[in-house]
Amino acid sequence: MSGTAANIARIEGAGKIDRTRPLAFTFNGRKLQGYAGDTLASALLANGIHLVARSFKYHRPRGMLTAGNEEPNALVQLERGPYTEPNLRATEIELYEGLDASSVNCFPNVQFDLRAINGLASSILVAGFYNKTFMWPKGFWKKVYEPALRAAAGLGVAPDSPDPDTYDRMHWHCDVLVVGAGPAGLSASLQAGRRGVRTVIVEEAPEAGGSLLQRPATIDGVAGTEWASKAFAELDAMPNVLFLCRTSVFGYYDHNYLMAVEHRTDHLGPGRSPGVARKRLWHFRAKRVVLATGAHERPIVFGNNDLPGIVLANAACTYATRYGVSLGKCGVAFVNNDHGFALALETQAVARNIAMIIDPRPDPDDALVKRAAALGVRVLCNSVIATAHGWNRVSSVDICPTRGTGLARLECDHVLVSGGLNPAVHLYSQAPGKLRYDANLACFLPDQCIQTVEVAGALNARFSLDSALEDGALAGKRTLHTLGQAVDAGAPAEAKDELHILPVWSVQAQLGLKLPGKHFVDYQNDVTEADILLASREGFRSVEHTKRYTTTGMATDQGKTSNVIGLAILAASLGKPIPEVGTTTFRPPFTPVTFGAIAGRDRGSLSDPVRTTPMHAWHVDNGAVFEDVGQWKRPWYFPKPGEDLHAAVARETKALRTTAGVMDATTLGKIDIQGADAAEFLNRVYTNAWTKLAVGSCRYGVMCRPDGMVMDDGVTARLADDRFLMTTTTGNAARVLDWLEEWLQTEWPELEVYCTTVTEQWATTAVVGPNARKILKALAPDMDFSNAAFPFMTFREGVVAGLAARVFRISFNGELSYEINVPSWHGLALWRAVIEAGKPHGLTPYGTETMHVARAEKGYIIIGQETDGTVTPQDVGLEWAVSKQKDFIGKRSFSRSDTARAGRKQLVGLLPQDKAFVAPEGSHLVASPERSTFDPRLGSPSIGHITSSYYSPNLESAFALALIANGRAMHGKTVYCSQGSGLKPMTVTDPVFIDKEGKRRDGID
Amino acid sequence: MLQIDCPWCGMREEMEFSYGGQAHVAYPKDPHAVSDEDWAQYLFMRDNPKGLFLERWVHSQGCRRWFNVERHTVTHEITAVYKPGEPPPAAKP
Amino acid sequence: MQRFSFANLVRNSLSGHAHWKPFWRDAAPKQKYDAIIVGGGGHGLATAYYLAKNHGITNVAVLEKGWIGGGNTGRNTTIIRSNYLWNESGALYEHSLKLWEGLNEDLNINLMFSQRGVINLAHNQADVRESIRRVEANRLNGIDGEWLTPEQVKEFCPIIDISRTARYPVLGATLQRRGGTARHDTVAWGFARAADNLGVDIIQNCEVTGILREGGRVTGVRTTRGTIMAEKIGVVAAGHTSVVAAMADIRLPLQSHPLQALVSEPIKPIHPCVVMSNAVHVYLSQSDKGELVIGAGIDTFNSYSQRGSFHVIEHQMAALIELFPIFSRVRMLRTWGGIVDVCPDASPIVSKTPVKGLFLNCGWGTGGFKATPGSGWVFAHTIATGEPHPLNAAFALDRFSSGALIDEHGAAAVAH
Amino acid sequence: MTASTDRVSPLENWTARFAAASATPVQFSIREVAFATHINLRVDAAAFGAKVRAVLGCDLPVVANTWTTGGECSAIWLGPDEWLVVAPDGRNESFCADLRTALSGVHHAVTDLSANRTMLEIAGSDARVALAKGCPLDLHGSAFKPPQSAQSLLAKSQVLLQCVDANPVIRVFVRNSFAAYVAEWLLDAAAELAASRNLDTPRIANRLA
Ligand SMILES: Cc1cc2nc3c(=O)[nH]c(=O)nc-3n(C[C@H](O)[C@H](O)[C@H](O)COP(=O)(O)OP(=O)(O)OC[C@H]3O[C@@H](n4cnc5c(N)ncnc54)[C@H](O)[C@@H]3O)c2cc1C
Ligand SMILES: NC(=O)c1ccc[n+]([C@@H]2O[C@H](COP(=O)([O-])OP(=O)(O)OC[C@H]3O[C@@H](n4cnc5c(N)ncnc54)[C@H](O)[C@@H]3O)[C@@H](O)[C@H]2O)c1
Ligand SMILES: Cc1cc2nc3c(=O)[nH]c(=O)nc-3n(C[C@H](O)[C@H](O)[C@H](O)COP(=O)(O)O)c2cc1C
Ligand SMILES: [Zn+2]
Repeated sequence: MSGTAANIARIEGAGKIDRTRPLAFTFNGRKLQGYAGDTLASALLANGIHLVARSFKYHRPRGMLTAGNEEPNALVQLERGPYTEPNLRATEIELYEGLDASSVNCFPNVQFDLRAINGLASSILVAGFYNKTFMWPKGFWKKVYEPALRAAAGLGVAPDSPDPDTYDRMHWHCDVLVVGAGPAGLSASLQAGRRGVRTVIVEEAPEAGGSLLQRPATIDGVAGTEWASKAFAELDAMPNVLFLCRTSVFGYYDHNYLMAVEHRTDHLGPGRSPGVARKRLWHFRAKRVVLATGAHERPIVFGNNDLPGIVLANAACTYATRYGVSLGKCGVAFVNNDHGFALALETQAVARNIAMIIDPRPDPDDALVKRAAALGVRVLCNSVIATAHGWNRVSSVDICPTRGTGLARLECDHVLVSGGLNPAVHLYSQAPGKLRYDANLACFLPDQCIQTVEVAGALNARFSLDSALEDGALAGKRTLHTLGQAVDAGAPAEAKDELHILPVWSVQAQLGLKLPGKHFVDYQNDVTEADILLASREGFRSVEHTKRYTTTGMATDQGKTSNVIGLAILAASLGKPIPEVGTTTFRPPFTPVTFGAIAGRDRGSLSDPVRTTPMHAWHVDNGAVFEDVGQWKRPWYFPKPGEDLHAAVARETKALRTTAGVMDATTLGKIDIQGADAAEFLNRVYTNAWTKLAVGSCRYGVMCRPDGMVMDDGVTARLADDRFLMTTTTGNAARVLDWLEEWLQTEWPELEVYCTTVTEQWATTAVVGPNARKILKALAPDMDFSNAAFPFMTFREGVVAGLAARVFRISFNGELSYEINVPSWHGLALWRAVIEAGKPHGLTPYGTETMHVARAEKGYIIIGQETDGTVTPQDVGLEWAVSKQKDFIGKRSFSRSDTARAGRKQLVGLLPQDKAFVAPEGSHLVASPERSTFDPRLGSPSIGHITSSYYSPNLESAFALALIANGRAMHGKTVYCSQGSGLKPMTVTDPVFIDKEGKRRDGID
Repeated sequence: MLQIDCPWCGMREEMEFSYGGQAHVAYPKDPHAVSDEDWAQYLFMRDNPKGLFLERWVHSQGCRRWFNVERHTVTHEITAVYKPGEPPPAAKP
Repeated sequence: MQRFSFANLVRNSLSGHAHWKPFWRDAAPKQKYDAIIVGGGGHGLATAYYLAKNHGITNVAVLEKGWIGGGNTGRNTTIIRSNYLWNESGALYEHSLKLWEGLNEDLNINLMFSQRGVINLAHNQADVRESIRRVEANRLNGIDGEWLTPEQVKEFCPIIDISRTARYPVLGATLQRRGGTARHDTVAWGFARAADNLGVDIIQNCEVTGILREGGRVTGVRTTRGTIMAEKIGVVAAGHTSVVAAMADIRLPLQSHPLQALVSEPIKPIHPCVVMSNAVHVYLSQSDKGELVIGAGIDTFNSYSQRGSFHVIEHQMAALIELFPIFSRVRMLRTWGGIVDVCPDASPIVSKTPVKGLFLNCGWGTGGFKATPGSGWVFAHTIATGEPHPLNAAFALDRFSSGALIDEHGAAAVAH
Repeated sequence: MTASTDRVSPLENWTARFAAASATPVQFSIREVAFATHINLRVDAAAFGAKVRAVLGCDLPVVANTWTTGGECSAIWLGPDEWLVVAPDGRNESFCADLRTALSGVHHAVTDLSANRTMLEIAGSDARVALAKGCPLDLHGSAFKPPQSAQSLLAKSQVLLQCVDANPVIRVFVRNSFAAYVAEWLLDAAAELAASRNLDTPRIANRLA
């Protein structure tokens, strides 16, 4: 296939495409060709393809309406397999070699779509129809109606495999951020750039120029495009300027924080830039912002205004001047303003295919009319297009005078429409800035904003090139001025450009006639003028209600071409002025943003830090199975070949009570508390008293929230008179430190206390069990481990395995137990030495599961397992640790009526009558088999739940801890675990199962 | 996405801070002397104005200092930043 | 009331739908009502409906400062379930779920209530424990609930990544099959239509600016549309409750925060149920129209602006893509925020107040859409009789003094 | 029974990957600087800075987010009454003891954190860009230069950054358990910059210089 033959609609010599670089691509399976510089849309049009999509509801044939990001119709599925991407706009896709796209939401194909049958039922499928039906028979909704509705919905398809691409993120600070590199944005940027301030210019298009790329212009004696490339070159060469093209600012957040997404490799085709992140999410923090985002042209509503071949005037001009594409042989333009009029003429100048301009105004600008004559274009004033006709493409239009009747049919193969301009106020409005309606220009304009932002160019209703340039420069100067630069900001120019617009929102309404065909407002969601009028009739009179009832503006284009028309039609139906109806809310993103780009580099192993201890490598080498505790990976158990969790834990637990076990306890939080008031501070945060704790000794402490509920616990050692080392639970380490700081800094600044986290300074190895002392002796021959010299709840400093260490004699399992702390860089070496030294003594490494079993055998609680934020120290049997004398955080709450109530849930032990029955943790308990199910009159039969449950090889029985109502009074009673298959009787016991007298912790000297 | 002027570190991004709720909620002098209702006032009841609000922040990823902020809860504009112990802006002469 | 049915729809299509009546009358305020409801969200409208329907009190006005349903009712991710932990919550939410199951017929409107099943994922041992605790509590409260193994999760929702090496491995999930979603806006409109039909005045663009009191009881409200008298006033203003309560000098344990949500562009059906993960903050369903509806996190600071910070959404997306890698190339279409009124125990307040005749229904925070009918039901009872319904007795204001909080952080989290 | 007294740093096994990532032609280098003396010091510097100086030979910087150097030490500002003193390996015990003695009777806290963190040193013109991918600070050469330091976030880890040379050489202090994450993250960032060398990396790096 030869390039020229295929590109039947190319205009010889026109456009900025590179005709030396033909590109092959595929659309709906057809092999086609375009050129470098084309978009998919322009290449399709060059190949004479107008019908590219089907609409959402009625599956009507659709073609390109626009040439930019506001496109409602031309959605395609780009590429296949893992690279496939749904719902992309053909008007935004830069063509590359091998591109493969297809139409979305049509079956079997876009030419002939069976679902177009919906169009026949369109008189029923009006706005909100589904609210009124599908209710009968009742069961049908779930089984029949809903699945059918859902199957019909949706546009493109999501990939079915993970994304092969990567994404990136960047934080950037600047003095001035300019959004939009059209004439206004460029001239603002030149001001800022030349002054040397840190400037960023962000432009969505592949190159600078904005509207200069879309229509012929001359600036300073050179072509507009040349001026733009020069401006770009100058700015891009400045070290203080970052110029980003292919980057769309999509959100304007607080304090001048703007988000943008840069499309870095899409234009190269998938998989062609290995290692390069496909998109980059930019986080901008700008001192000042200049918005120069231009304006979107909007259509006019007339009959069948959605037929392929009917395009915006700006789009037609762009296709002709930028891409050298003619939209047909015989076009007519329907414009109601000078701007659109001019665009039609500019199109004619290049494409030579515009036969007539139809204008409802009596008096279009004289100069324009003369130019039309010179270009051979007929001008028909006081007229409108009433209805378009055609099958898959417009073939004729009915023309009607604005006053009087009588339709004249005019053959044509495309139609240019311009119903006025909508300044692109999206970002401004997000800022949030207030808008104001300008009746002369028939558009909403930026008015006031709480952030420091300037607007310029078409966004600021400077619609002509000269005034856009001037306005941009002024905005630049004003910005510099507010940054403290010695720049004369000048007075803001008063005069706005005239558009000479005669607002025609809907031809039907204008003429006061009912016209044939469908009159579309929102193309993608198939919302017609009739739908809006229906909504208004049914009471949906707030613009927000109308939006939601009809779905106007809720499609993937977010109503860039439709919203203002919709609200104007609503206003007319209510007899209200447009500003009284107002706009709906503009929300981020300005254009859709890929989820992957937002997730950025937070994927896989980088999605969340995995924290490990210095001994981690040993655990991995020795087959540990890990458990996630917050971000930490902790060994859960160490299975031997063939062992499952239960077998391994049974072995580990047994070892710990009969020989010895070793555990990595590094993850426990450690806080070094220093200062003259350290003891007083602990008195206030812990429920028990600290003043009398001797140096060298340790004590268990519980801390509560002010509401009296247990927050954390741990053992704290007194290192010196004015120095304590507090330990916290692994999961709460950071929270407790923050908590301490909060009280110190905000409530008790008078206390002389400093807290420093030392969690990671120390690696902690716990050696536990009857043989622990022997192992320690072997490791630290110079230390005295006798009970007398080194009693329970004390610590000693010494040399262990040749390393300086702190050894704590504390126990979370009732056994003789030593926790050896060494600087973390020695952690692995110490661990290895302990393992070596333990070999003759049956030392067995164990994980968190065994730790849990062993502590539960002793009735020790775990924060977050026995407690859940609703449990007081008294509830879990810790009243012995609650001081009656002093005050502490939370104490006051204990006397509240519910907190002081008898019969609260209390911690108990449970022994199943079937010793093999390990109740699932979380199971509930009932008091009797008679009342074990839900009774609507009495409610739930639950008296509490099981917090911990294990099999204990030491007890040779399963056992559990539970919180049950009035539990302490129930020792000896039978309760029933209500679980899955039935009720299992369990005996309520004291929560301490092993060694109630506490003899084991001293071991044998 | 707020930008907060830490009284020590200067302008930093919201991500570096943690929020601490209403400022100047005084801990009762003698908690045991107040009624359950008044204790509930201290524990749970908070001002929640639509407009200027005195609130606490901590520069948790930075200097770890707590401080107070006056911020508008609709516009999010920050109108004052001051250290603990300093009087709120309205109270300043 | 003009009945909604297929036959009626077809009949109206013949006349070009020219004869449909408004869903509700655009009422102008009268001088006096028997009861005033402040706030035209789902809860307020449901309250008015049940006041009229269950208690025969029809001289009622719903005062809405903007447009009805424009608050959180119109901006939530529409997840409906009743599998809360504590008995009090279970009973209240389950009552609501039962009402949902007959609401289309009751209101004669299709609320698109879709019982597609809600799963809550467990990612670590602690989650597993808490999940089982909740499922079992639900079962004993007569609420359906199941525990799913990872393989069963995969079967129920095939697109989820359950590999054990995932950063957030799926160790199982709870499933409530009767849970699902509904069309949020239609809920407000449906209640409005039904309440209006029973005589309730729905008054929009009417902001309450003051609460009139005499001798410790309410006598009426000042509004932007004049003073309106009533001896019973129910405040159902969600995020704005503190502001309204302050008009009667009441301080509440509420903080208002922005909660964000977002939708993707519509895609063909791919996601069969509702998936929630408290641990990684993912809440995801696919709407009838094809968008993925995703709840993001709550902004930590107090705010009355219906927008939040973007880093909340970034965090959200990262978690989502870890669980659902195939969504990486789907695109975010729109984000928005609502103002949620968060209570310290993540449970609502439906209560009398120290001011006679003034009642509060608030604190639903991030999860009250599901409760809309149930909340209206019990609040109507409370207003009509002056005493709480048994289902909301525990949700009174005095629990903050007594300490009898109903801590649903586990089951609610940033929940929906 | 004695253990090896060789110390293990959190990133001990990363040397080869660091070297590979630092090989030309990239404008980025990374290495771990393990085993130094790190002391967290809290005291009122205005009143007692001289006592500290007498021990360390170094002034405590009073300007927020800066560092000073003197004698064998450098002192990095962490908070209005908090510093990280960095000194050659092995000086931890003596400095801690001497500081305690010098400050006895004065409200202070001296905490040896030498094994608490490790330090990554990154350099080269891409270093700022690599950090900017995950750090919300203004890292522009005019805004972050010696003697500046800052505590902030790098992706999801808390870090302390110290700019030791404008060229730049930047030290990233990170807690042990986050070190692997931060290292992986930095290598990933650098690899992306290297892969994008022909696209935009130099342009962006220039704009941050
Ligand atoms: C993003 C998001 C996601 C959520 N997801 C879920 C979910 O998945 N499932 C779930 O169950 N819940 C969810 N929720 C919570 C749920 O939306 C709310 O709990 C529920 O909708 C509250 O209903 P309401 O009627 O009380 O409040 P609203 O709908 O907010 O109604 C309150 C009304 O009071 C009006 N008002 C306020 N002040 C005044 C005044 N002075 N005068 C007159 N009128 C006034 C407001 O304008 C508003 O219309 C979510 C919330 C948000 C924001
Ligand atoms: N729709 C039209 O074609 C139209 C309408 C009025 C005026 N004009 C012409 O436009 C000129 C006015 O210049 P101008 O500079 O104000 O507008 P412009 O349209 O020339 O430039 C705006 C630029 O901003 C970019 N942009 C918009 N939103 C963006 C975002 N969110 N992120 C990144 N980039 C974004 C666009 O891609 C475009 O390049 C005049 O010459 C006038 O003749 C054109
Ligand atoms: C469940 C649900 C689905 C939504 N789907 C869409 C949608 O498909 N398209 C859209 O533009 N907005 C959608 N929205 C968002 C609304 O447009 C709107 O943003 C939201 O109701 C908040 O209102 P506001 O943005 O006007 O403040 C949806 C909202 C909800 C709650
Ligand atoms: Zn700070």
